[in-house]
Amino acid sequence: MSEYRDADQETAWRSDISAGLARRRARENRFRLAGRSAVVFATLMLAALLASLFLLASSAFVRHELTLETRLSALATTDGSSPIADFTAAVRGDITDALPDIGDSLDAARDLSLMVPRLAIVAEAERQAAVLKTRGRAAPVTIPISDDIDLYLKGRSSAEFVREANAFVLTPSFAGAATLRVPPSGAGLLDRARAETEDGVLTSETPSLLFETDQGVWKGTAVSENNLMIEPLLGGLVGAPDTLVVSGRLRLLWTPETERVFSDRQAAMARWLQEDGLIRQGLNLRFFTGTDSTYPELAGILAALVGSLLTMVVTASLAVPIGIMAAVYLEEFARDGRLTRFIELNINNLAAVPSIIFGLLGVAVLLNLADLPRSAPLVGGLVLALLTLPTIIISARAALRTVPMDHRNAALAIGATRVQVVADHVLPLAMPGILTGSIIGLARALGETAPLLLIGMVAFVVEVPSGIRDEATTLPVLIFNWSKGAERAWEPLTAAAVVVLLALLLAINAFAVYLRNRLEQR
Amino acid sequence: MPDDTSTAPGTEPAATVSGRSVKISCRNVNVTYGTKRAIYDVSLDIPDRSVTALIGPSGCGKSSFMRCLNRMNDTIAGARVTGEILMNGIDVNSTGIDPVLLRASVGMVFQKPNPFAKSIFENVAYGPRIHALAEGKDALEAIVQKSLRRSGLWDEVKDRLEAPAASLSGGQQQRLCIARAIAISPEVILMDEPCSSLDPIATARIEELIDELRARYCIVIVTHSMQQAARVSQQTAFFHLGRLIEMSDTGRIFTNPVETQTQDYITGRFG
Amino acid sequence: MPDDTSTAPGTEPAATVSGRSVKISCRNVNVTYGTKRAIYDVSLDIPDRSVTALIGPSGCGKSSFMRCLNRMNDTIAGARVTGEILMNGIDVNSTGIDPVLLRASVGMVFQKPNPFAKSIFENVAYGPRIHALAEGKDALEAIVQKSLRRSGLWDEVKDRLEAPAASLSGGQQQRLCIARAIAISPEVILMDEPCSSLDPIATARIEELIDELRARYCIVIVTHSMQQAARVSQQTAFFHLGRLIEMSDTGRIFTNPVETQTQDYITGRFG
Amino acid sequence: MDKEQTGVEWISGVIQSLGEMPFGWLSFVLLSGMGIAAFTTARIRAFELSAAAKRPLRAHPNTHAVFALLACLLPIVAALLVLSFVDGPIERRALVAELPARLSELPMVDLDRYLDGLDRASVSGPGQQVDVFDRAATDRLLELRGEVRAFGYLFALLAGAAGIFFALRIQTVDAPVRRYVERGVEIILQASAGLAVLVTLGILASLLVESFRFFSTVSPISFLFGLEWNAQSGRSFGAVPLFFGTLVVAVVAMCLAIPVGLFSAIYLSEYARPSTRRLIKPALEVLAGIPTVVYGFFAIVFMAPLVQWAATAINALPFIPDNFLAAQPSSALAAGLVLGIMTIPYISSLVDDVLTAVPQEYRQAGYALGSTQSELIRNILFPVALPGISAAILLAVSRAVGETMIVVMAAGQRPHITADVTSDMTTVTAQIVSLLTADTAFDSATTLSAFALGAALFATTLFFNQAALSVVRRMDLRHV
Amino acid sequence: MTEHIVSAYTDELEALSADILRMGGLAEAMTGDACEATVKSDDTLATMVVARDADVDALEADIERRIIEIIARRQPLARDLREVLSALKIANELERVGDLAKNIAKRAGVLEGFARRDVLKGIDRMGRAVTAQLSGVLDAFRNRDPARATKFWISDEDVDQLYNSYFREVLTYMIEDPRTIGDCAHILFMAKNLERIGDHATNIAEMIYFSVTGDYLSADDRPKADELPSPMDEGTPL
Amino acid sequence: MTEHIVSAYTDELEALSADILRMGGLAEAMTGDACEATVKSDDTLATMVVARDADVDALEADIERRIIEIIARRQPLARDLREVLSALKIANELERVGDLAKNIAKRAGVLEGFARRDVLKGIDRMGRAVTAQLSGVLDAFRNRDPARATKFWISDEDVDQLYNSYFREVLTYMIEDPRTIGDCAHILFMAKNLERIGDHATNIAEMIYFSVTGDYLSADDRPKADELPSPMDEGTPL
Repeated sequence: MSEYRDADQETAWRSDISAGLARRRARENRFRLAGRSAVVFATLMLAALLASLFLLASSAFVRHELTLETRLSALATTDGSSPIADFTAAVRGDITDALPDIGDSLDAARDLSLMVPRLAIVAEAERQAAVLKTRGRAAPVTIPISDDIDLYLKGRSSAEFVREANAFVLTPSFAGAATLRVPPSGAGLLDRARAETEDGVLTSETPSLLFETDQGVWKGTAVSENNLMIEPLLGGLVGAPDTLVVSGRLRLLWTPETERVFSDRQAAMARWLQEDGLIRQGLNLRFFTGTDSTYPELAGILAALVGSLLTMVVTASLAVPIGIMAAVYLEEFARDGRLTRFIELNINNLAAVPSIIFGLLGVAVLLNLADLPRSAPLVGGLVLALLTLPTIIISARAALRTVPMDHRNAALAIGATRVQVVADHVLPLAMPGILTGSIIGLARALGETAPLLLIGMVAFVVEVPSGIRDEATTLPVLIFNWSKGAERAWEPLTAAAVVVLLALLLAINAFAVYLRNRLEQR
Repeated sequence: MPDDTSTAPGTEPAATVSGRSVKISCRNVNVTYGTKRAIYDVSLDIPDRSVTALIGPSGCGKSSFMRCLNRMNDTIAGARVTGEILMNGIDVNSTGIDPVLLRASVGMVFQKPNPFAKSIFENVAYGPRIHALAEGKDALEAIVQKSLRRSGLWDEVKDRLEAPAASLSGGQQQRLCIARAIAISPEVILMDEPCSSLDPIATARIEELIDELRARYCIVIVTHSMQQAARVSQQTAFFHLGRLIEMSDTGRIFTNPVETQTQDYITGRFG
Repeated sequence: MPDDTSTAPGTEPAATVSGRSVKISCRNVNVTYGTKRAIYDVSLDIPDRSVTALIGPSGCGKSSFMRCLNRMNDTIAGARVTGEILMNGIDVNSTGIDPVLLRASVGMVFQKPNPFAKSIFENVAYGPRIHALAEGKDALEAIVQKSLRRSGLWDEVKDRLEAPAASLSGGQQQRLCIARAIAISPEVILMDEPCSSLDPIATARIEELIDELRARYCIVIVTHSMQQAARVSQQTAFFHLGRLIEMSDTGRIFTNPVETQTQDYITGRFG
Repeated sequence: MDKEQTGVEWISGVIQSLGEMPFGWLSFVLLSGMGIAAFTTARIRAFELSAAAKRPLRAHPNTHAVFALLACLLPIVAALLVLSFVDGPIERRALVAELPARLSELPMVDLDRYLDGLDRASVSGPGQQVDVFDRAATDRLLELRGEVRAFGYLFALLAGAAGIFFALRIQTVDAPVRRYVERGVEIILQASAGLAVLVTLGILASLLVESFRFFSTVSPISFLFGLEWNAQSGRSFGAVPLFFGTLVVAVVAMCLAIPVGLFSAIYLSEYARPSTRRLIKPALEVLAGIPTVVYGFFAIVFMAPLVQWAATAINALPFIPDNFLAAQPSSALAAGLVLGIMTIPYISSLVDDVLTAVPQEYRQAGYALGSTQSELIRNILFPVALPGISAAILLAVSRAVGETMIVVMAAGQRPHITADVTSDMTTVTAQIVSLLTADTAFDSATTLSAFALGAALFATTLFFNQAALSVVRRMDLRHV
Repeated sequence: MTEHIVSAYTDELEALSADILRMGGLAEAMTGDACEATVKSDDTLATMVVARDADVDALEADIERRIIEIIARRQPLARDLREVLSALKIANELERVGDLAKNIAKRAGVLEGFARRDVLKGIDRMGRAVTAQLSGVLDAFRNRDPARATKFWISDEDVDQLYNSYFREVLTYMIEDPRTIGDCAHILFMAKNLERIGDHATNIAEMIYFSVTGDYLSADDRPKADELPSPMDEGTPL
Repeated sequence: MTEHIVSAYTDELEALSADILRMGGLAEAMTGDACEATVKSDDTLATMVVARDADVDALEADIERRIIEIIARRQPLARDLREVLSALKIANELERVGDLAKNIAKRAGVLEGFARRDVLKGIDRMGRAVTAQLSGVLDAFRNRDPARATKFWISDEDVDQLYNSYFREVLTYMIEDPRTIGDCAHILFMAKNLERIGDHATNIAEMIYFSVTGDYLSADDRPKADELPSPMDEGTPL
């Protein structure tokens, strides 16, 4: 040391340190880089999660609806017996009328009826009846179309390529079939389709080519370099003997018919109706006002939302006061004894017990022992209350602990009782923290799923629950259920439900932050 | 060669100390925390209307002893106090004494200024309010004003009584704490190193205030600054390792103490 | 009537101060934290191998100023330092100076003893180790022993070098921190109120140590105890509201200061 | 006579409507009404006493009021609690006694189901019932409920009144009312804290009792060491494949979460500028606040296809056998990765807390000695924070092991042991869910096995939690 | 000078200063009275002067005790410290002045039977000069006026000159009338005492100067020392 | 007495004490030498004594400056404080002793032509007594010995007695031979100076006693004051 203090040694000492400095700086940079990459990765994952969910969900908030001027008479005249059947028939009739001749094949009828599910018409009929009853006149009829068609129209089912031209040369052959000479502008589409076929034969295993004119829709059966063999799908030419030049639209549906859930005819019908303005895109209000359904196009989240709300009311009204009181006891009153330590141990353990264990507790104690109703918000709320209780206690204790001892001492020294100390000084100061902790704990409970599955809240609930003993489900459970749905339309719907859930949580958390800032300002 | 102004441990209670009547009389006080003994057989008399300083090195038990006087040791788990502490002739540790009432007549000021997170007014008004000392708003305001005046803070805060106490400077906060303590008109004020977190100017202000207050109250101050004890007190008690080594008039303690230990401590010769 | 021993702000660098060569020469140093200005145009010369005390009321900027000397202000967000701080004639704020290297030659001791949560040995060995000052275990042990000896701690801890540093008393911890600082053989040691959390005995020990160390190092100490500055330093600089009011020999400052502000502060007449 | 009749009708009408009213609202009205009465009378009385004695009371008038409040409300709450527990059985017993034999002699299970139906109808309104008899029975149930409640509430009211009376008797100038209040409040708070113990006991009891019943049919050895799990069929209950699946998922998750979580915490707490920190930290908190079911969905729609695609791509590589990886649509890897992503913010926020809790003095000391930042972190902060970091990791492991929704949704359902993480696997938690959501009789071994799995899970997580708590406690000790 | 934050400290310093002035007044009066008693052969006055010395002594002891306590309790610094230490020394000087005055008074009693009263005029003259000096110095102390203090510090030369001439005068008397040798010896000592009281006043002036300015008055500051020829060479009366 | 934790403080106090002793030694030597120069009519020695007074003065100024700094910087308390303040006063006393010795030495030069050398024996006797007293007191200071200090405090009575008898003796000479009146006046003053040196030694002893014990020596502590009849009544030489 003192040797370093000598003048010449001092330079040696400095150079010692300087020599190592480059190496140390390099290590420093590597370390910092690792940290930065970790943060970037975590943020990327968050972005991926949110992006995939929002992309998926974006299509679920709008949907295609059929708007009809269906005869009011169908409803007005029938009263009592079976108005719905009549209404259904009337609706179907209106649709058929709007389309070119669909023929009378069974396939066509089935395609048509599947496009507008009966249940949707029933629901609309009920609505119409209700409107009629209250307002005395009917509202315009809007019926959601089948989820598969909806997805198709949203362009989510199949890649689709469209060429419009006015120089198609149509040469009728036998039985309504014809040969279509495609102008050069559409040749690319033909080539693309031809590449997917063997010998240019279009089957249900290959992409489909549809040709649309204002007369009807044809379906391609075989394709050559710039000719397309077509046969009528909807309507067609009535007794046109000669070659004629028509304007029309060539549509290439990339996904083969067998690999999609809607037929070429349905596609043609949907496009026709869309062209006519009967199928329009509208806001998917039913998603918010409807209850669960086996049909994605009819399914809504209202019942689950209300279920979540009721469950939360039960949870909050139990967990928050009890949690705060327990925290106050442990922080402010309990002497450091064996009992206190035991209670603390219990709470700390409970906080980390997997939520599903609480589900088991619910099953064994609340359902089987206490004989409470299955699937009810009461039980769900109770289970979630037990689940959040330790979290709330711990966060409340943390908040209480941030109140400096000084404040307690000051109040005690002035002759305040313990209750006064807590009520007048500690709680007011800790309240922002306690409330924030409680709200965040409740938000977590709101997103909780597993224990609710076990106590039967997974049930299929169509009725909006009206009390805490009614059958109900919650939003997360609904998401879980929907995520298992086989039909593709569930996916965006599930994503939309997730978005709603996240928005709800975000709102709650934002409220918590706002509350804390508000209270802390005071 | 102890003379009449110094109290040897274990003597009988005196009626006066240095010509002032005795406010608090302690006999054979022992304090243990769990298994650790903090105070051994301390007997001393604290006179009224004067400042008594308790000094000694860290861990000598001066704070522990002071906390006996308003039973703040009750709030510490495992603390046990034995011996007799007579205030106005009544043992503060007897079962009939409610510590809450005791603390209402023994104010305390702490090391770090610890005003409540309320307005200046509410800080001072809190004590009178919980003890129902004032009937009506006017009476309360009168008490607050008087306390703030006595603590020398009135002129500085009279225009912003509703401002939060935290907006005051450290020294002002400490004077607010003193105002808060005197608002419940205590007989005794305990101060636990009241200036240790303050700079010399704020310290001087507090010392000036203490000097003014001693006309009305019996003040006990714990300080680890000997200089402060010398400046502010009339009696000084020197503690070491949990025992009372010497108690005497401050002038005497700092110019001519009886015990070698005291002398060594005061002149910086310890250990 | 400033004489040759007192430095008026803004004068030219002097080669010596009170007969000692100048170690650190500051000219027009300004510090701002965010929008708050903490130091205004401070110029002073700090001599080698002596203790220079910086005193002044809370918030006068003495600590802020000291933190410029080893660029600890760099670690505070929003801090900006301008002006010239020459150590051995080189500006410490110039871009070529790596703060790591600077801090290796400017030790620092903090207000609260802050030994690492390691053993006593490891605490002292840490600095030499990261700077690769010792080759081999023996050399390291030699450095540790020498540092502990210099800090007067060796005899107290030599039998328990592996004990955690936290097992030491507050005063010992602070001396350990000093040992840790001198283990990397700094030229300057900065001390930021090193005794404010210690009792008078521990304080006296640290002061004794500082007095011994000044034979080898240039020591700068910030203290809000004027008495401590008087006891321990050879030069004293008085700061007020971010400005250097007066710097002079300690004896002169405390018996016959030039500036009225200094006199008022020292005699307890401020404000 | 007529008048009497109408009187009786009126009363029975009141009683009936009493039965229809929600329990909670009635209780609330009762409690608040009595509470206000107690509080105000006691307070007025206190002022009177003080005026009469011409000196202040020993306790504050408000304290007297609170004392009366407690004295009044506690008996009412107790009475209402008792009522809420006994009213159901009493009503039912009374109703069953009046039911015709075809119903009252039904087997217990069916009778209960029938009564449940009536119960539900009675709450939601009897109008919707089709069966006229049922409608009548529901009405009768409501009537009975009204009677029971009438008695119950009367009793509660009297109890409350007695409480007020008692409180007013106690009230004197020198009564140590404050001490009573303090004690009362403390007892209430203590009871709240005690609830946590009850919950633990409940968990332990339910798990142990049901597991015991399970182990009376299946030997614990074959459960713990059996290699085949086929609970749905009720044949084989070897849980090792489930344990294995759980382990694989947890390991995958931790491999991702520990380094990323740790380093992002270090970066955020030590390196990031305050502005960056203000941006990133809430983002991570968002990640932590997302419900697990959302992660599960994310695993289904994003991670599982990604893993499958990647596995297929690897399989397609030359010199790798075509079926080298299972490339299942749901896989342990996908579940594990998503679980890992979920755990990142958990670890990083815990570690961030621990690092921020390291006193600033260490940093100052480190810098003052000329450490670079990474030296400071690795040599000084890290050793101090190590117990906290270990605890964070242990808690994260415990969390990964106990996580349910992600694995239920994304890991698959096949209990098997394989080293191929791209194949589907099932875990303990996933099995519990699938066992208890299937429609099987509750007493079957299939259902009970869920509790045995639950017990195993509980024991595992308990172990990790205890380990975490003990390291944290060691850290506390070292710092003090 | 502004007040201390701790007003009790200011009070203590002011009380100290007041007591110094009181003591100074006493000493000054004693000096004057002693000379008067000598000149007028007033035995009663002389006895009173002797008695008053006890007061001065008590005052000095009290001041000294209080100064020690102030230093111990207030840790005075800078100007306060100089003031307190100066007070300590001034009190000491004044005590000696008191002693000397007492001595003069005692000798006044011895001289009662001395016939050549005209010889005593010198005592009167010196006494006036010395009390004037003393009173001026105390005035300087009261006003903390270093200039005034310097003035009276310089004027000590005059007293010395008075003393020297008076010494020679008395010697002449003695030689003229050896019977008066005993009494004249006393007169010599009285004159010497007065001269020493003047010296003490000078010392007090030095203290005042130091207390206020922090600097010492040195011989160079006494201009007359150079201007006037030394009033006596080696061997002249001292 | 154990050492201070801050060793520099102990060092400062010890250095102070050493310088007091050095000063004391100087003053004592000056006293002795002045008497010797008188008795032996040694002009050179007398000049040397006069010259050495400047050293004593310088030493006193230095000690005083250091004491102020010690009080300002170390805030001495209890025994340290008493010691420092005593040192201040002792230095002051010693400076006066030096002055008196210088005065004697100066007068020694005047007496060179004085014929009756036997008259000077008294000076020799008194000088021995006074230097013994001074040296004893300094010894007590060195050993912080209050008992020894008390002893030499009491022995001042002897010096006073010596002075009283010598005073009468010299008066007798003067009356016998009026030509010697001038010289004898000087001798009287010399004796008086020696007596005052004794007084200063007494004061130093008081300081030592106070510094060590914290108490003051009071007249009651001087046993002889009661045992012996007062050596002179009112009217005898003072």
